[in-house]
Order: sequence, then structure tokens, then C-alpha cells
Amino acid sequence: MLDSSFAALVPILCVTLAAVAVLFAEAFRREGEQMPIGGLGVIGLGFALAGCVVLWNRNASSLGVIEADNFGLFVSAVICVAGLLTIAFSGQVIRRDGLPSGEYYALTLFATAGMIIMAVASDLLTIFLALEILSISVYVLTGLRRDSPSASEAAFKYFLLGAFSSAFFLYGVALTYVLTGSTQLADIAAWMGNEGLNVTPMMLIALGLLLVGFAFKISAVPFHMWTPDAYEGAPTLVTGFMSTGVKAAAFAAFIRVFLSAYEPLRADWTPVLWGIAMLTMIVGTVVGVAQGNLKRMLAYSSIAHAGYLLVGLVAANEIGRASILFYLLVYAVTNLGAFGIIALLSTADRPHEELRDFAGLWHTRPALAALMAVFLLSLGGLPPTAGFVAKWYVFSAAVRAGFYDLAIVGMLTSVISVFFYLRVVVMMYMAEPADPQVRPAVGAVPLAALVVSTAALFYLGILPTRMIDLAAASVGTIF
Amino acid sequence: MGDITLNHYLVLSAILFSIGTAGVFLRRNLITILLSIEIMLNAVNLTFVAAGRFFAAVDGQVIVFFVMTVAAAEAAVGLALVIALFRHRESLNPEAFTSLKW
Amino acid sequence: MAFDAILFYVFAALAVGASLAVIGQRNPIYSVLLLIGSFMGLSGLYVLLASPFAAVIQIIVYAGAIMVLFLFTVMLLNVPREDAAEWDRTHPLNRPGVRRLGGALAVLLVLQLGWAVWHVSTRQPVALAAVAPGEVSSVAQIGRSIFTDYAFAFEATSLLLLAAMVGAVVLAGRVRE
Amino acid sequence: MTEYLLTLLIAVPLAGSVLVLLLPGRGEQAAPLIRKVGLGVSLVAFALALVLWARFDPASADFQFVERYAWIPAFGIDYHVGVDGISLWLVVLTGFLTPIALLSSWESVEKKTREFTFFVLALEAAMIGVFVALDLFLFYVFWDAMLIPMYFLIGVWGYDRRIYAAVKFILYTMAGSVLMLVAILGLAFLHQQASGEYSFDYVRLLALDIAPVWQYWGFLAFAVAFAIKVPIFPFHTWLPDAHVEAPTAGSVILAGVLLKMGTYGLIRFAYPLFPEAALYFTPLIAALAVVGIVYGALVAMVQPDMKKLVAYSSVSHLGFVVLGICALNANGMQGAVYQMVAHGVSTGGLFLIVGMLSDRRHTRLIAEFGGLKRVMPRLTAAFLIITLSSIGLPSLNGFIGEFLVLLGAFLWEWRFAAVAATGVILSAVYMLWMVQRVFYGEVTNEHNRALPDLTPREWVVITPVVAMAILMGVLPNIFLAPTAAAVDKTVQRVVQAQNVTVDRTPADAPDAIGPATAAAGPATAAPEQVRRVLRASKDAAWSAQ
Amino acid sequence: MLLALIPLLPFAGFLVNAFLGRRLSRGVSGAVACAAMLASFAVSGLAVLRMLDAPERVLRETVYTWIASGDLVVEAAFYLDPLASVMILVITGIGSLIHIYSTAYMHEEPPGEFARYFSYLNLFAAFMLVLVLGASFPLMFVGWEGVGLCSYLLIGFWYNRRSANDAGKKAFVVNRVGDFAFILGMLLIFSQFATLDFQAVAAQAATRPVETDWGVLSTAALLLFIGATGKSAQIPLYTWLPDAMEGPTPVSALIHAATMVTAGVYMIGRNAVLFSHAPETLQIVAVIGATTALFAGTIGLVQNDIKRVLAYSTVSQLGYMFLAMGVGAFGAGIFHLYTHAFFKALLFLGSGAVIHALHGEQDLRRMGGLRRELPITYWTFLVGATAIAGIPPLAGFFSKDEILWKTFEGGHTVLWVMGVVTALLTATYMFRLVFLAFHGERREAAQAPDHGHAAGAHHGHLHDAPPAMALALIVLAIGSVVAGFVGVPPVLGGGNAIEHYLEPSFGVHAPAHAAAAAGHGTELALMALSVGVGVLGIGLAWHFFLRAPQAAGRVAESAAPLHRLLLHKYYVDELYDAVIVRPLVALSRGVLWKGVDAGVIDGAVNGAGGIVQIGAAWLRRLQTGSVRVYAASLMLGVVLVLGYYVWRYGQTAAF
Repeated sequence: MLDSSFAALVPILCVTLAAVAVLFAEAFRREGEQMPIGGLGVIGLGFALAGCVVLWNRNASSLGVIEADNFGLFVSAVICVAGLLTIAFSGQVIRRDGLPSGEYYALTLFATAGMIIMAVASDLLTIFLALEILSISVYVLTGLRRDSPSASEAAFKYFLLGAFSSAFFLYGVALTYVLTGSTQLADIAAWMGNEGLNVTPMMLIALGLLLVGFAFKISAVPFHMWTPDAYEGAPTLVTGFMSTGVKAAAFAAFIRVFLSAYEPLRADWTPVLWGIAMLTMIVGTVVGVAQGNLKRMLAYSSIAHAGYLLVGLVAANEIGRASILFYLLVYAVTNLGAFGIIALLSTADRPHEELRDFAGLWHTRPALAALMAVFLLSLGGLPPTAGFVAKWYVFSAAVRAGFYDLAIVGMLTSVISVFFYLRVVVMMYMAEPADPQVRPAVGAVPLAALVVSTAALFYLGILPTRMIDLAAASVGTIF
Repeated sequence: MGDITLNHYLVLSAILFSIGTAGVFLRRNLITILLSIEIMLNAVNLTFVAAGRFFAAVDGQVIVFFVMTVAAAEAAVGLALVIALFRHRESLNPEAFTSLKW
Repeated sequence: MAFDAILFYVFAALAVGASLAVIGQRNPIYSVLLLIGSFMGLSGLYVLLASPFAAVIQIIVYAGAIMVLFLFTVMLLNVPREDAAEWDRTHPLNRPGVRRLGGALAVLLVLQLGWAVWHVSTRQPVALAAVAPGEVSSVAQIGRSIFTDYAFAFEATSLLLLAAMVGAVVLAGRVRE
Repeated sequence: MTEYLLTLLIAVPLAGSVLVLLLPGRGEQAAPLIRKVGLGVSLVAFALALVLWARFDPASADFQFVERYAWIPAFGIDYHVGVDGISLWLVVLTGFLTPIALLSSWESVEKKTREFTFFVLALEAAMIGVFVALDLFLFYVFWDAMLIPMYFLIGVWGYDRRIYAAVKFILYTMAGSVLMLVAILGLAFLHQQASGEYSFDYVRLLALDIAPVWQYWGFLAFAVAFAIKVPIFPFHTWLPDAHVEAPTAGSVILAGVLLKMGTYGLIRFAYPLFPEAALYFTPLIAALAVVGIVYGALVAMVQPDMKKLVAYSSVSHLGFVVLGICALNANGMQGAVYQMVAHGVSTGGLFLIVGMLSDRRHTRLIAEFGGLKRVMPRLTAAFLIITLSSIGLPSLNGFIGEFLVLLGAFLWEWRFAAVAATGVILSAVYMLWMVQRVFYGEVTNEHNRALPDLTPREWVVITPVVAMAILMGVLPNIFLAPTAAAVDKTVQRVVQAQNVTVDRTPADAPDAIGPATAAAGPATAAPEQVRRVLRASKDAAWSAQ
Repeated sequence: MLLALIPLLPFAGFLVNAFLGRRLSRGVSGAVACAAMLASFAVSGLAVLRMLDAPERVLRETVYTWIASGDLVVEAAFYLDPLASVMILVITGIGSLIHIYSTAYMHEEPPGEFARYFSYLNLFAAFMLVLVLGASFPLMFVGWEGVGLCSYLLIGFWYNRRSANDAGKKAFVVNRVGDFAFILGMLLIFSQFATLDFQAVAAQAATRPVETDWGVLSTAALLLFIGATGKSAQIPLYTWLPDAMEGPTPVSALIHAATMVTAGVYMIGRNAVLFSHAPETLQIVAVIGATTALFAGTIGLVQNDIKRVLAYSTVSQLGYMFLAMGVGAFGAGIFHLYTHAFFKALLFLGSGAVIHALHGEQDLRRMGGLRRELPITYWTFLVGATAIAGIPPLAGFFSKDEILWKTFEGGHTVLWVMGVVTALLTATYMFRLVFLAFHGERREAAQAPDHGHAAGAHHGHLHDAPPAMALALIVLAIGSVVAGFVGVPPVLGGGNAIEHYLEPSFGVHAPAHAAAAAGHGTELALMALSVGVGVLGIGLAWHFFLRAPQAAGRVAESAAPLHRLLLHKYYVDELYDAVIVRPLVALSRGVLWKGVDAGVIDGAVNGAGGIVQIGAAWLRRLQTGSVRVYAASLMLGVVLVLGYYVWRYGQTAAF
């Protein structure tokens, strides 16, 4: 009984232990000694990933608040992949930027643990705590470059607004508790199932407040304002990590809460999410057009992608849920790849994140330029990359549910988004290098990670069947 | 008036919560803004405790315990950030930190 | 009006008044102290709600630890007053209209939340005094609950505190060369 | 080999493109090898296309060389490819033009030969994919995938305003095609509602009975996507920019093959899938096509830039293709299919020669030239022949298509044919005027005095094009015969749907122009009937508006 | 293969000269081309003989199926009947002579250009033969357009002359205008008869009633006729022909006098059955023909360029032929076509000999007195002029008189009067030409020559036509004399053999013969009248241009506006330019391209992009960087979401 009862915790434990191990390693590290601390993280995440695989189809449940169902495991796996990719790019970057490596890895792993908890939690309080774990870790990661005013500013903005929004979220939890007397999603679902036909204002307000909390974390409009600033100010890899991992975790919880506990109120939240999805897609892409800083541009792009993911949630059918999972995976790989390249090209004294910095990259670094182009085209949703299949999947959910308007707006905005992705491609391929700037060399490990990511994008773009089936299986049995 | 019901507490907490939110974007001092968030969390705590009382369960207080932990963690990180910010700009005015925009 | 009710209004007034004063106060030190006052009010309310555990940790942990941390910071940074430099006063966001808009949003929120609550109240006008407190006041029960039903949350909190600790250290610590 | 022929046709260029990336050598040192490998691969693909033609059964209206494997079974998506008479020639045309395009850039592409060759070959694979795909999802994948290499070809190897043109090209096309994707999804779900399972399969979707309102939206979504690609007036403005700025190879492929995707899409997808809506919108589309014919020609007339002139002439010529499709009879549609190929050859040829001039002089402005006939008589002769084929001189390829289209259109609605026929006059005006200004007269610009005539490589490039133009003009039946069955099937499908659902007029409704006499014989009776039904229904459609 | 061989032989000549021309000497090039033509002529003769033996006097040869689509089946089939036989003999025969003539005329060209010239000429012959022999409309159209192409190439042969290019392009484009109608005519015919084969069309048309009111056949016939006006330079599409004189003179003789321009007439003859069923259209044809004849004749009176006079004369004579066709006298029209081919080719070649001798001088005002120095040219030219003036017993007399008679007989009195006046004009301007060029004294000093290479040559001794040219002139002169004898009318004791020979081709079963006997007296009188008119015309020319040259000037001055009008060809070119060409170019450039394309459409496209950019710039400003604004935005979102729920609840709770 006991082992089955703790089985669901395995991925979380692996990551947490790795984090603690990292802290210990850092503590015993002599000044100036190089230590492969990142390796600990890789081991932890690798075991967590393996745990996800082992737990597959077991529906393990621990301590009444952790449900390692396939849905949660899929998202956990996505988060682990995001973490692994981040760590793969990190070694070189943190050495170069002089970031405190022990804290960096520890916090990354703490955040990962929080994300995984969030993905598998079946209790609102646990979700809130997980949210805080990952948020606080990420706030700190954002401000890790203490010497940089903009990093501190970004971290503080992110922190302040995050705290602000989690207060709303918590208030939503409280009101839910007031109504139902429980924070367990199953209990809430049961209560809502009984009272669902008789909607009271309190239910709506609780719903609205929870929605705001989630919308903030996935950076949906109009709760998105922190995103560009935080993304721009944070160390590039952290940006990549939080744009993918946080989003995945938040979406997992979002889906879980809204499609289980608050499922009976679907008629009430669908219009709001519809509007938010519309706004998010439009604002994200339109403002993205005007950006000259690549990180900022990708921030708006990430807002837009949140909109596309919301489309899947609004559709709320089998396809919608599965498509979100697929999308999250693809987005994680793609976006981390793009941010990884930006990070790898930057040096501490010479950031490589403005559009013009990319001028003529093709001439000096053809391979990196090609990889970057693939990532950007995948973000833009062009076949044969995985980004296309992901978008197709999400929009087919919308069409299936009859939301043609969302599908059409989504499609059109993704065309607009192609415009700004292509601006980078234009710079890399069609502009001459402005000044012969020295771009740092890229190590073997990050390069391998990039190549693997690209291969994965093509694999998922050309032969997505297995992953689609997997995603469908993840959601098929749960809600 | 009359008897104090759950609703009294809920309304009170709503008022406190709103005061907190107002503080967040009305004040021009980072510390006060953090305090405002504390007010919001406390308002929520009141709701939990009142509801726990209403349901005659300890859950409310337990949750408050966790929320306080969270508040402590947030305060620690938040204040650390404030210190970091102050080191850069010698100011606690949020309007001094607008280098990231557009 | 019952004694309970009077106490409720007194504590409520204290909490609300102090909170208002917190956000109406330019001096952060006073704000912190006023917030502690507000916490006192809340603590009293918790007592009224037959929740002594909450009331006590409100004072000890919140007022005693967290607020002290705030005070430390305020004093460390030595910024007694909200600075209102010339550029700040002319900032577009400080125009009265904008500020009124901010206030209006808060008021709207109150109205919305209050509306929701009162709608509930029309259906569940149960006096709390009429509800048997049961085990609410039992600290032992709370302890049991924390280590059984909320065991995972408790462990998660440890993780949270660890992360926050590391974070606070790395953020506020001296920059390593 | 036959059973995997189509897959091979896609795979060979694709594998070739990867191979090119992997070839050893740094920078431009590897360029000669890369060029040869690229050319070799494209020639192999062309040979495969010829095999396809040789083994094609012209009598059958069904899809041939069909391959079908489950791809994404959860959504009923298959890898389903096949050709019929309509797509056959487009595949062959693609195979024909790609080596020529590569060869034409032999010297003019001086930088990044490796990537250039990669993109051209990848583009070829995608184009062939578009033409053979029988699964809508697969089709769309190829359709969109094709944009990327073209984008790079224009943007990297193009001329001055290449970036603007490339971005305009890709955004314009995508904007149109994403709506098509929504419609494709809608179709798959309609299929699911009707039969319980998703399907993106073209053949299965054809069997679907689609309600009129869905038909209208679906058709509009498809038609807009294709109209932009064709391009039909007024969606054409990306074309001149893209053409002008693209490198020669890009222009050749763009004009030769890419534009045909739009018209092919109309024939293959938009019309058969939504026959009722198609009939409803046909007069509008035909009107736009006719406007495009005249408009394109008039605007071409006043262009100062040779490439732009040819680009606008494409607008005009493609108008004929669309008009032929709209006629919805065997003549018109066969003419349209033929005209697609013919236009690919002749306009491709024009771009090749303009490219040669541009390589020599680094300008394409007509005013910069003059009197070139004296300096480069052979090039002039080649250009003249292709010009004549482009303006539809009988016995060259342009005439057959135009004539059949006009015939088809006339049989349907003579007014459209009458206006469209003015294109015959105007094409002579603008083309001959250009020829005159570029090649005739005295050599006025000193730079032109010592231009070399065709080099041996250019001979190799241009000879097949000229030969093809003549062959297609003299022996058009080689090209027409295989299309007949498939065209008939398509026409019948659209027209019959009409017959069943919309047409309420009696079968012997009087024809405005007058039916063929009984003496026309039984062979003509069936098409005549079809035509009559069609006419009546068109009138109904108009009056319904 | 016999019929196919006829066009293929010149085509082979074309291939040789086109691909090997640069490596061949002038002699070989010319020989190849001439041989190809002569061989074709021989084969033609053979084919005609075989045709005469064939039942129903028809030969048909199908080479392969050219186009098959739906119910349209077009075979690459050749068809030889009496009508076509006349044409092919004229084409190959006169064509051969002109080829031979050209070997001398073009001798100054460098070998490459020489070969190019002959390749074009051969190609032209091939296409012309396809036009004539084609058994269906599309095949005829192949030739039709093909000869247009060759005409374009040959007019613009001297490609570095701007005026030559312009003229070539104009010829092609104006022809295309006609072709536009021709294509529509074909389409209409197909829509009616579901075939485009001439025989099948004729067979089906014959079953239809004659359209006394305007009908489909009338429309079809009219469209075809518009096509013919382009090719045969009739009003309103005649303007290209005078300009076409920019080409080498033998080209003018072959293409723009003897063969290509008569294609329209031939086409009507080929579709005689169809036209017969469209009397209204025939009426139009006749009126257009007569008008053109008169109109071009008046212009011809005052032109000073020797070739232009002949060009207008050609237009005028073609008008005659159309008049004949229009009044239903298909045989007469073809007869005139045939005789005209001789004397007009002769006249052009003669003028070519003059120009050759004068090294490019074409202005009549700088000629005069050439009779003595160019005797062969003079005498042959005189024969041609007499023939065209309609003086018996030369060829022109019989054919022209036949047309006038048929017109009169058909009751078209007005048209007949126009024809007679034209005959007067013809005689006048033609002899004006003779007198100005060959009689009197040389007037070379009148004006500075504007043809550079002609400058120094005037005072030297002039050379008469070299043997090759003389041969052609003499043969054609003989032809001009005797060609008419195949068509001597019954009233003069002849059998009008040619018309009877041609009748099967027209499907007309000679309804006129019954009435013929009654009108003998009238016919003779009219004949005398027309001869008289011819003589009068010559007399007028003699008076004004030889006896009292200043009288012509006086007349011109007294009617200065009219003279100017005629000299400027009624300003038709200017009119077309001002009404069609310029507005079209201006419209295209100013409105369509810069306005609609760049302005409206691209403006909309870029505007859409611009809106996004503006929206982006605007939305972006909201991101002020102030965390309080961000908080407010978040708050606003909260209030909106909750507000929506308040509103929503209010909506539902109302029930």
C-alpha cells in the first residue's frame, strides 16, 4: 500500500533530490573549482522522465492530492524535457555569464519540481503551493543577474504581479472552499455537479478569480503585461525555461481545474475564455510585429501561443485537450531551441538579442542559422515542422467544437506572426553582417541538444502519429 | 445587522481584499505595495478561517497556516528583490524602474 | 445587538481602518506598524471565529516575524518616506484622473465581490454562532490534520521555503567576484 | 518500381536536397560538384516523370500509381498519392523545368550554391507532392511547405527589393491558405458526422453530401486560397513583385509551376468538392478571370521592366486558365490544363531569357536595351519564338490552350469569351512592343554593343524550352489525350451535382445560342446536354443573386 | 503526301536557310529558296492535275489528328479543290518569280541577312499554302496567323529602322484585331455546327434556311469578315498596309499585293455557302468593299511615294474583290484576285526595279524620264498599269468588268457607281504614277534626298533590271496580258471558264445564267462605259501630270483642304492613335497600373499590413514599463471578467 501510495511522487522526488544534491554539491565546492553540477540535474530529470514512463497507465495516486494519471505524466514529461534542454544549454552559458551555478541549477530544479507538482496535483491548495514554488524559483532565476538593473527590474515586476495575481487565485480558492467546503478537485466537481444547474454569483466569482490566476500564469491578455518585461530582463535561458515550463504546468492545472472541478460551469467560462483567447492571439501577434528585441518578440509570440493553447481549452473536447498536450511539447522544444540559440550567441558584455545582432548570421554560423530558422518556422506553424501539426491539431479541435471564429482568427494571426518570425530569418539570411562581430563558439553539448530538438521537430512534423496517439491516450481516460 | 453570519466575514474580507488591490496600484513605494499584497493575503485568510468555522472543520486554519508560509516566502524573496533594486537605483519608487517597456 | 456582534464590528473597523491607513500612508515605517494593527484586528476576529490557532500564529508569525522582516528592510534601506521627486509628480500616472481610475477599479471590485456575497447571504443567512464549533478550536486536531490530510502540502511548503531561502540569499547577498 | 513511382518522385529530389547538404567541401569550393549533383538529381526526377508518363494509362479517369498508407490514423489522415490526367502533366512539367532552372543558375548564382541547390530540390519535392497528394492534409502540408524554399530563393538570391517581395509572397499566400486549412478541417469533421470517422481523404470526401451553406463557405475558403496562388485579379499584386525580385530559377519555377498550383487546386479540389457552390460562384470567378486577362495585359503593356511585363502577362494568361475551368466543359477544362503546361513552358522560357539578359547587363529595364538583334541574333531568335508561343501563335503551344479555353468559354457564355479574346490582341501589343524596344532598332546603349550571344550552356537551357513549345503546338494531342478522361470525370461531377440539386429547368430548355443540330451526331449529344443543363443553371444562379 | 508536300517544301527551304543560312553563300541560299518554291510549284501543278481527275474534283489528305478535345476534332488535313488550286498556283507560281527576282534585288545584303530574308520568304510561302490548303478553320488559322507573322518579320526586315519595326508591329497588331473577330467567328460556328471542318460546315450551313433577317449565321459570317478586313486591309483595318511598304519591295509584291492580303477574299470564297446564307452580311461586305475601293483610290491619287500609291491601289483593288464577294459574285472576285496577283505583283516588282535602280529613291517627285534608261522596267510597268486600268484585252479588264457587271446585275446601282468611279480613279492614279516616274524629265534636284545612301547615285548612269529581275518582270507582264483570257465573258464569246471551274467550290448552282441572255445589250454597254472610264482616267492623268503639270498643282491649291485631307490619308491613323492607342496606354499606365494596381490593390494589401503596424505601435505604447500600469491592467481584467459574470447572472436571473 505504501509503495503504491508514494509511487506517484517519484518524479517529484527525483527532481527535488537532485535539487538538494545540487545545493550540497555547491556547499562543498571549493572556490573556483569547476564541478559538473548540471549533471546532477540531468540525472534527476532523467530519472523523473523515466518515472513518468514507468508510471504510465498506472493511474497512481499519492497522499490524496497527487494524481499521476497519464495526463499529468505527459505534462510532467514535457516539463522534464524542458528542464533537460535548459540544463543542456546552461553549462556553457552560466560559465560565460558568471551566474552562480549552484543556485541556478537548484532553483531550476525547484521550479521543475513545482511545475511537476502543479501538473499532477488534484487539490487546489496543492496547486497553489506548487504555483508558489515554481513562481518563487522563477522570480529568483529572473533576477539572478544581480549586477544587471534590468534583470532586477524584470524579476521585481514579475514577482509583484505574480504575487498580486496569486492573491486573486488564492481568493478564488477561498471562495471555492466557502462554497464547497473542500479544496479537493474531486469534491468540488461533485458539489458543482449537484449545484451546477443552479448557478450562484459566488460560484461565478470564484470561477472568475481562479481564471484570472491561471490566465496570468499563461500570460493571457489582459494579464500579460509582465511577460515582455520579464522575458526581456531575465537571463535568456531562464526566459526559455519559464516560457515553456511554466506555461505547461499552468495549462495542465488550468485544464484539470476547469475541465474537472469546474466542468459543470463550462457554459459560464467558455465565453470568457473565448474572449481572452481572441484578445490573446490578436494582441500577442500584433504587438509582436513592432518588436526589435528578439527576446521581447518571442515574449509576445509566447503570448500569442498561449492564445492558441486557449483555443484548445475553449474547444474543451477530446481533441482540444490532447492538442494542448501536443502543442505544449512542441512549443517547449521549439521555444527552448530558439532561446537556446540566442543565449548561446550572447556573451555577458555583448548580448545577442536585438534583431540587428542576427544580421548575416548565416554567413558566419550557417548551422546555427539553419537551426534557428527551423525553430522560427516551427513557431510560425509552417510544415513540415512540428509547429504546423500542433497548430493544425489545436485548430481542428476548435473547428470540431464549432468555433470557426477562433480557428480563423488563430490562422490569420499565425500568418501575421510569420511576419515577425521571418524578420529574423530575413536578418540571418538576407542581410549582410553589419560589423564583423565575434560570435562565441558553441559547445558540443548545446549543439547536440539543438540538433536533437530540430530532429524532434521534424519527426513530430512529419510522423506525428505516435505522439498524437499518446496525447489522445493521456486525456482519453481521465476527465 | 443582527446576528453575525458568514457573510459578514466574507464582506469584510472582500473589503480588505479590495483595499489591498487598491494599494498595489495606488502607492508609489515598493514596500507599501508589498504590504498591500499582504493585506490581500490576510483578507483571504479571513475567508478561510470564517469558512472553516462555518463548516466546523479545521481545514480553514490549516490552509491559513500554509498561506502564511507562502506569505513569508514571498516576503523574503520580495524584500530581497527590493534590496537588489534599491542597490541599482537608490529608489523605491516603482516608476523608477521602467527601463523595460514596449 | 449581541456582544459578539459588537466585537466583530470593532475588530472589523480596526482591520479596515488600519488597512486603509496602510495604503494611505506615505511613510513605510508607519505603514508596517499600521499593518500590524490591522493584523491585531484580524487576530481578534479569528478569536471570535473560535480559531485560536490562527489567531496566535497571526500575531506570532505574521506580525512577529514577517512584519519585522519588513521593518528591517525599511530601516536597512533607510527610506522613511515615499519619495515624490519632481519627475514623479509630473508622471502621467499621477494625474488625478488616472488615480481616480485606479480607485474606481478597487471600488468596482468591492462591489462585485460584495454583490456575490450578498447574493449568497440571501440564501444562507445562518448565524455563525448557531453553528457548533466542533473541533475547530482544537490545535491537536489541526496538528493531526497537517500531518495526515495535508502531509503533501506540508512537504511542499518545505520545498517552498527552501527555494525562497536560496532565492533570498542569492538575491540579497553580496555580489560574488 | 511502378507501385512506388510517385513516392520516388517526391523522395528523389528530397533525398537529393539532403545529399547536397552533406556533400563535402567548404564554401564555394564544393560548388561545381554540388551543381552537378543537383542537376543529376533533378534529371533523375525528370526521367522518373517521363516513366510516369510512359506507364500512364490515358484511357482511365481514375487515379493511377496510387499509394496509400495510414499516416495519422486517429484523424483518418493517409499518405495517399496518385495521378490522373490532370496532374500527370503538371508533374512532368515540374520535372522538366527544375533541371532547366538549375542549369540556368549555373553561373548567376555565385554565393551559397549549396543552399541554393538544396532549396530548389526541396521545392521540387514539395511541388510534386502538391500535384500528387490525394489527401487534403497531405496536400496542405506540401502546399505550405513549398512556401519556405521559395521564400528563401527569392529572399536570398533575388534582386534589390527581394526581401519585400519574399515576405509579401509568403504572407500573401499563407493568408489565403490558412482559411483553406480551416475549411479542410471542417470537411474532415463533416465526414465524421456523416460516417462516424474522420477523413481527409479526397476520394472519400468526394462522396460526402455537403449542405449548401457549408459548400459556400468551404468553396470560398478554397477558392480564395487558390485565387491568390493563381493569381486571379485582384489578388495578383504579390506576383509582379515576387517575379521581378526572384532569381531566374525562382522566376522560372514560380511562373512555370507554382502558379499552376492555384489552378490545379481549383480543378482538383474546389470544384469537385463543392460543386453546387462552385456553380454558384463560377460566374463571378469567370468575370474576375476575364477582367484579369484584359487588366493583366493592359498593365503589362506599360511596364518598364521586362520581368514585370512578363509577370503581368502571366496574370493575363492565367486568366485564360481560370476561364477555361469556369466554362465547365471538356473543351474549356482541357484547354485550361493544357494552357497551364503551355504557360509553364513559354513563360518559363521568357524568364530564362530575361534572366540571361539580366545576367549580362544587371538590369531588366527595357529602356536600357535596344537593337540587341544585331549583337545577339540567336538569343533574339529564341526569344522571338517563345514570345510567339506566349502570344498564342497557332502551331506553337500557346494557341492550343487559348483556343480551347475560348471555345469552352464560348460554349458556356459567349460574352466572357468575347472579352477574353481581346487578350489575343493585347498580348501581341505588349509582347511585340517589348521585343521591338529590346531587340530591334539601333544599338543605342554602349553597354550593349559587346554582349555575347548564347553560350553553350544557355543553348542547352533554352533549346528544350523552344523544342517543347513547338512540339506542344504541332502535336498537342500527345498532351491532350491523357487529360480527356479525367477532365470529363471532373466536369461530369460538377455538372451532375447541379443537375440533381439545383437545376429545375426542363431538359429541353431553349439555348440562347441554339443547340447543335441533330446532325452533330450522337457523339456530341452527351456533352451538349451537359452544356445545356449548365447554361440553364448558370442563368438560374445569376437570377438567384 | 502530295498535298502536304506543297507547304512542306518551302518549309524545308526555311529550315535550311534558318539554321544553315549564316554558313551559306548568297548564291546557295537563294538557290535553295527558289528551288523549294519551284519544286512546290511543280508539285502544286501535279496535285492540280490529279485533282482534276478526281471525282468531284476534290483531293483531301489527312496527315494526323491535330487537336481532339471533347467534340472538337481538328485534323491536320489538306483539301484541294478548284478554288484552292487557283490559289496555290498563284502562290507558288508568282511566289517563285518573286523569289527569283529577290535574288537580284536583295543582292546587297550580307549573306546572313540574305539567308534570313529567304528563310522568312519561304516560311511565308509555307504558311500561305497551309492557309489555302487547310481543310478546317483552325488549320487555316495556322496559316492565317503564320503569314501574319512572316509579314511582321519581313516588314521589319531592316530591323534597325524604327519605322520598319513600327510598321511590322502595326501590321501584326491590326491583323490581330481582325483575328480576334475571326476566332470568335470560329467559335460561333463551332457552337452551331459542332465542327470546324470547311466541308462539314458548308454541308450543314446548306441545310439551314437563308437568313433574311439577321441571325446566327449572319453574325458568324460578319465575324469572319471582320477577320478578313484585317488581313485584307479593308476599312476599318486597312491602315497597316500602306505602312507595310517599309519592307523590301519583293515582299510587298508577294505578301502585300499578290497573296497574303487576298487571304480574306479567299476565306470568304472558301465559306461561300455560309456567306450565301447570310445576305445581310454579304451586303455589309459589298458596301465595305466598294467604300474601301473608292476611299483608297482617292488617297492613292495624291501620294508621292511610289510604293504607297501601289499600296493604296492594292487596298482599292481588294475592295473590288470584296465588292464582288459581297454581291455574291464569288467567281468574279476570285477571278480578280487571280488577275490582280499578276499585274499588281508586276507593278510592285517594277517599282522595285525603279527603286533598285535609283538606290532606294521612292519619291515620285524625284523621278521622271526613266523610260529611256529603264526600258524593260518601263514597258512591263506600262503593261501592268494598263491592265489595272481595265483596258482590254489585258487581264484587268475582264475581271474588273465582270465585277462591275455582276454588281449592276444584282441591282446594286450605288455600289456599281462607286465601282465605276473607282475604276476612273484607278486609271488616273496609276497613269499619274507612270507619267511622273517614266515620262518627262528627271526632277532629282527638287528636294534634298532624305535617303542617305541614295544621295550620290542620281547623276550616274542608271542600270535597268538585272536578268533575274527582268525575267520576273517579263513573265509577269505576259501573265498580265493573257491571264484574263480564262475568264472571257459569254457576251464577248468566251465561256467564262474560270467561273465555271470555280463554281463547285462555292456550292452555288449558277442561278444567274438564266437571266444572263436577256442582259447582253446592257452588259455590252456597261463594258464600253467602263473601258471609256479607263481611257478617261488615263487621259486625265496625261493632262494633269504630263501635258500641264502645273494644272495639277492648281487643282491641288484650289482644293487645298481636300488635298491635305487626302495627302494625310483622311487622318485615320491619327484618329486611331488619338482615340484608341493613346487613351489605352494612358489608361493602362495612369489608371490601371499606378492607380488600381499600385494604388488601390497594393495599397489595400500594404494597408492591411500598415494597420497591423499601427495597431502594434499603439498597443505597444500601453506597455509603459510601469508596474502599476501592469497591475491596473490585470485589475481591469479582473473587473471585466467579474463584471461579465455580474452581467451574465443578471441576464439569467431575470427569468
